[in-house]
Amino acid sequence: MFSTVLVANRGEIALRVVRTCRELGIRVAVAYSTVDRDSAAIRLADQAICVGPAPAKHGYLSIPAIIEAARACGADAIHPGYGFLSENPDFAEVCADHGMTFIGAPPEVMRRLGDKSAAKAMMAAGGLPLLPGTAGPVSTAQEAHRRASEIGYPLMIKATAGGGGRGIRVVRDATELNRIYQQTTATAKATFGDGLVYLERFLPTARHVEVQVLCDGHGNVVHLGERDCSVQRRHQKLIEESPAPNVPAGLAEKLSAAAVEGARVAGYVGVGTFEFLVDTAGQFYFMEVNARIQVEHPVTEVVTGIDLVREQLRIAAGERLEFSQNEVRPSGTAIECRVNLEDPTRDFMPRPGHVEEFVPPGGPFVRVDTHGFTGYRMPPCYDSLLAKVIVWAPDRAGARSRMRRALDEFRIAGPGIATTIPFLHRVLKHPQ
Amino acid sequence: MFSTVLVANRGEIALRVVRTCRELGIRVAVAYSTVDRDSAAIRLADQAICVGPAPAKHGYLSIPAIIEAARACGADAIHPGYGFLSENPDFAEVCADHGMTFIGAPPEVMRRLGDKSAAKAMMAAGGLPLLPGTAGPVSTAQEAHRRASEIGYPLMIKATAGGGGRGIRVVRDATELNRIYQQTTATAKATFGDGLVYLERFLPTARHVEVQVLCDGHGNVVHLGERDCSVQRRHQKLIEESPAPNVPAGLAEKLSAAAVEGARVAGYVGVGTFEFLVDTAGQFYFMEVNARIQVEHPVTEVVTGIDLVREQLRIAAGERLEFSQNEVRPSGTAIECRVNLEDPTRDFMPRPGHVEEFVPPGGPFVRVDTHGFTGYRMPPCYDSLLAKVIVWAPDRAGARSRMRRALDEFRIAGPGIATTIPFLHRVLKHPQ
Amino acid sequence: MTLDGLADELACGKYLSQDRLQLLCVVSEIVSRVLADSPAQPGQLRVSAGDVAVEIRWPRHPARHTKSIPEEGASVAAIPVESANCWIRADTVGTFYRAPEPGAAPFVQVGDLVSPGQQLGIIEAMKLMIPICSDIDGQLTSVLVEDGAPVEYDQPLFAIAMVNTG
Amino acid sequence: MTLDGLADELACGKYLSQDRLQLLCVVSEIVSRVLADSPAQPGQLRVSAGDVAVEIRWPRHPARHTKSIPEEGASVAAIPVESANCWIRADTVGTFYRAPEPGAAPFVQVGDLVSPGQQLGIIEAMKLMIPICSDIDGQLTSVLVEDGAPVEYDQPLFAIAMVNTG
Repeated sequence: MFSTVLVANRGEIALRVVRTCRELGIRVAVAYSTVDRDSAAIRLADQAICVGPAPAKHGYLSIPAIIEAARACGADAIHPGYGFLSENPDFAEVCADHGMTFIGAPPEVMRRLGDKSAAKAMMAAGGLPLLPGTAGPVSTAQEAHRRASEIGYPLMIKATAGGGGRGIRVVRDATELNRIYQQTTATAKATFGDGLVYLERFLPTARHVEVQVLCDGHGNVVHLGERDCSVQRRHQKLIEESPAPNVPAGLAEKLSAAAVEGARVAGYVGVGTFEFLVDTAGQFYFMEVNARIQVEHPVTEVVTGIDLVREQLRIAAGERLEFSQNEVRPSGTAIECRVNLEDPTRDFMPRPGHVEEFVPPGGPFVRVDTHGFTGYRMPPCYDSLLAKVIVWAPDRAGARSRMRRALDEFRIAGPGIATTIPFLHRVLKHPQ
Repeated sequence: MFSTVLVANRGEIALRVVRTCRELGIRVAVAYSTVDRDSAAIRLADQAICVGPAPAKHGYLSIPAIIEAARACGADAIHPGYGFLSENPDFAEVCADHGMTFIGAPPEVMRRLGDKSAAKAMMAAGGLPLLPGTAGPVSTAQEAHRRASEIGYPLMIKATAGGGGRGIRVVRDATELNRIYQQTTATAKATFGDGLVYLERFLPTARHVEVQVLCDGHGNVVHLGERDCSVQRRHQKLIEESPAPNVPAGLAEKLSAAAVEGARVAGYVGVGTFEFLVDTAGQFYFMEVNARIQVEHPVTEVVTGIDLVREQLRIAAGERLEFSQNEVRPSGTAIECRVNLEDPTRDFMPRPGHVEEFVPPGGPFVRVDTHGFTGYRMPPCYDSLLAKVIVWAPDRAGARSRMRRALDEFRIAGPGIATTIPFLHRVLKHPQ
Repeated sequence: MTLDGLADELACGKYLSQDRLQLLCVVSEIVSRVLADSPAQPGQLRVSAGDVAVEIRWPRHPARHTKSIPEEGASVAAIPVESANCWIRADTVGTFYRAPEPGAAPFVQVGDLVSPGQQLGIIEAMKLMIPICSDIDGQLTSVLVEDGAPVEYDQPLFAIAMVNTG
Repeated sequence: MTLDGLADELACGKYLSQDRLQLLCVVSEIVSRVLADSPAQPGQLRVSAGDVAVEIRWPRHPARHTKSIPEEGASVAAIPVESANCWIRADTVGTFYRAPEPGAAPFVQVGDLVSPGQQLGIIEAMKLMIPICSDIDGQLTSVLVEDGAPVEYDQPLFAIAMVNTG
């Protein structure tokens, strides 16, 4: 196992990694920017090293700054968290060049999975179903029309260089196609410097379901069940749960089997997530692989009892999985709600600020992952996630009641502070 | 199920009961004394009603005050928590007389189990092993000598009217007996108004292991495994865990079977705990029954996934247990540490005060039950428990590491504030 | 009192740091100004800053149930006033009655002069009838709870305007 | 400036409540008094109350790395001083070197006069050599980091006593 791990991230995920390092007896250092000087992760870490000013590109996203920080604190491994450098294959290679372990997927695997067209082609070859669409870019409006009639409407025109919900337009029927095709290519060229687009069937009522996989470097692959992440705002997840509710019997098994097969095909190593769309008929389609620990990983931890960050560290250190697939026995239902400092009544506009009162929920079967505390000042330059509330219950109805109780308990106040809690309450009131 | 439950308690257990009531959709009111006006339980409750001043005998212990409070808020059931009126059969009878359900064991069962000699005799008749000793009181020094030579040394002389560690003296050999017998009877007479004493074998290295039972009013009895509560200070538990570590194979099953048998013999209804002493040879002896929800109940909740307060409410409402013994499947190890405001370097002297900084631990597999918050002012008139930290892990070593991490994270500060955390850390460092 | 003067005067508590002391001082200063500028003499004042709270009322004769809770060293001088309302509060949880029995005349009416020891009402708790008596001289200005209503401990039942007997 | 005056002047932010404004005002007042009474002119001052922090230094010419971060309306006027120490800080994480290459003489020695643009050292980050230059006129009073030691971002490297060029 590693002697010192540098955490190259901030917020709740930095604290999450520090916690597991401490539990494993691994020395842990935290890289921080000047505005994160008083962070909860730093308080719990063995060492902290300032890597730059608030803007991420000079700090958390700066490969030289992170590498030099790792060297300065004698780290033999770097945990990138999520976001920032976590899915950057160049960074992973630089780590290797400097004799440090990047705690994540191998760079060549990340590179292949990061190219979405190539990833889809690879998974299709491995037998995973894809959403009907063009495998590659569409060059002309004529070609778009021809392919669109094969795919069927409604469909999406997506910029190849887009991501995170940007560069996507929906086409309801053939009469709209020409106009939207021209608009999307023009916007893509202006925004991403690359006008290439592709077409994909649009499923307005589909659910977003993802499967967690764990792969060691010795060819062992297990899945830890699925998570439903259908409750989103502005293409960002807000509520996740496991197991996925309201899906046809047997579907979860099919999704898991597809994810395990996909992980084998990709030569995946580490913790990773296979994202699928599931339509109302129970058909499912591979979307992409997230080659990182995800924000919603606690949902899986709670139903399986497996510490995913611990497994991530063990796999990165070359160890073997300690359990086989049939020793993974998920039980009950877990739900996670993301409490962000943003205003749901104003299109989820981020609302950084000073948290004068902060009382997280507690008690039976409630877990809170948060870097917040009374007096915490959320800087405006990063994402607005303040806390994740995760609950467990034997069944879904119990978990939903418990989540409502937990959110009722959560007290966050300060001048101008607004959170996603009222929105989460509204969603949880619906039977869904 | 009940329409309104009155919680006749304070601190973390009041909050604990309020939480489950909210999750079950039961209206919940909290009885409070003037110094508990700003409590966390009140914030989460539907109603709060002041029952008296700080001294417990005029508030939390006053049967008229609690009954009138229940009437004022339209409660059809009263949850007594632990301590205060929780094991008072007279109070349970008054509740029944006023048409309210006392959420606890039936009064006649509490009365029988509250008389320790009678309880032991009943359990012995049911086949439970007792510590060698006199079944009833010893009237003279001569009789004490005769019985002591049958029991063997070391032994304890205990005041019949004592409890909670008071009125107990250890006798190492026969030469000490006469002197200590005279002293104990004199002290008991002065302290409790009753000079009766009995003799019991003393096991200096015995472990305190207890079994949680759940009994509905329809004759169904299940046990939820055992808890080890051997780490104590001044006869108060500080660390509890489940399953019990370092006990001979098969012992846990024998203890559980004995507890189930004992519950049947007693006609027990509700949640209850059978306490045993276990000696180094693996012999076990019945000690007493705690006819209430206990401080350490979360340890059992975490390993079984069963909400004990929910079961308590359901049983009190006359419902049947929803699961049978073989559906109870404890997994992993849970440990609870009690964080009290008291000074371990000064014989655990209570240290009430103003908590200026309060950041409880969180993250994977950590549960905190606390009524504390930043700005909380602990009144000096009640017990010093501020928070319970409960962790889970697949195995005991993992749970101990996790607990150390969690305690490291816990920040409690204020003028003159001292906690049990340093003591807990020291205990957790020992391999034990 | 100047800020520095007050800070020096209070700099004796080993637990209170200099900056907190100064916070108390400025709060005290603000209170003094507010009091000086107040158009009418207040009957009650509550100031809190962080963990420090000061609560004051101004009856001429403090009554049994009238509380003044200055905390942690900060203090503001009480200012005498000619008359103020004072509350008689419930000694126990129970049901409040204004009259000795159903249909009878109430013990007191608004406007009545009352004196210490005079019975004003009853609280019934588990069939026990507990008399509520005045502990001050004054005039009953209002009855705050309906006859037959449940009351909680410490709940204000009667408001009495104190008469200056000084 | 009076407390009320400052509060009125600043009462424009819709998120800032009146009581927080007043807190800022009293902090400002305290700072003014402390400054007035200070026996020697301070080189650096930091005041915080709740979530508000003010940090000030007094070089005659503000240098690149010299920060003045007044937050949320509270402000205190900078007071000119004859001389003060100023820090040159690390622009990046890396390894600090005092000399252009191993064995060579250091760029500067303690006691040297330095001027803006003059190179004082090097930070190496992933084989990139980043020069560290002075941005003020002054005299080097100390070198705060060993040659070849790792430094973090914003870490003070050199202390320079500024010379009054006004």
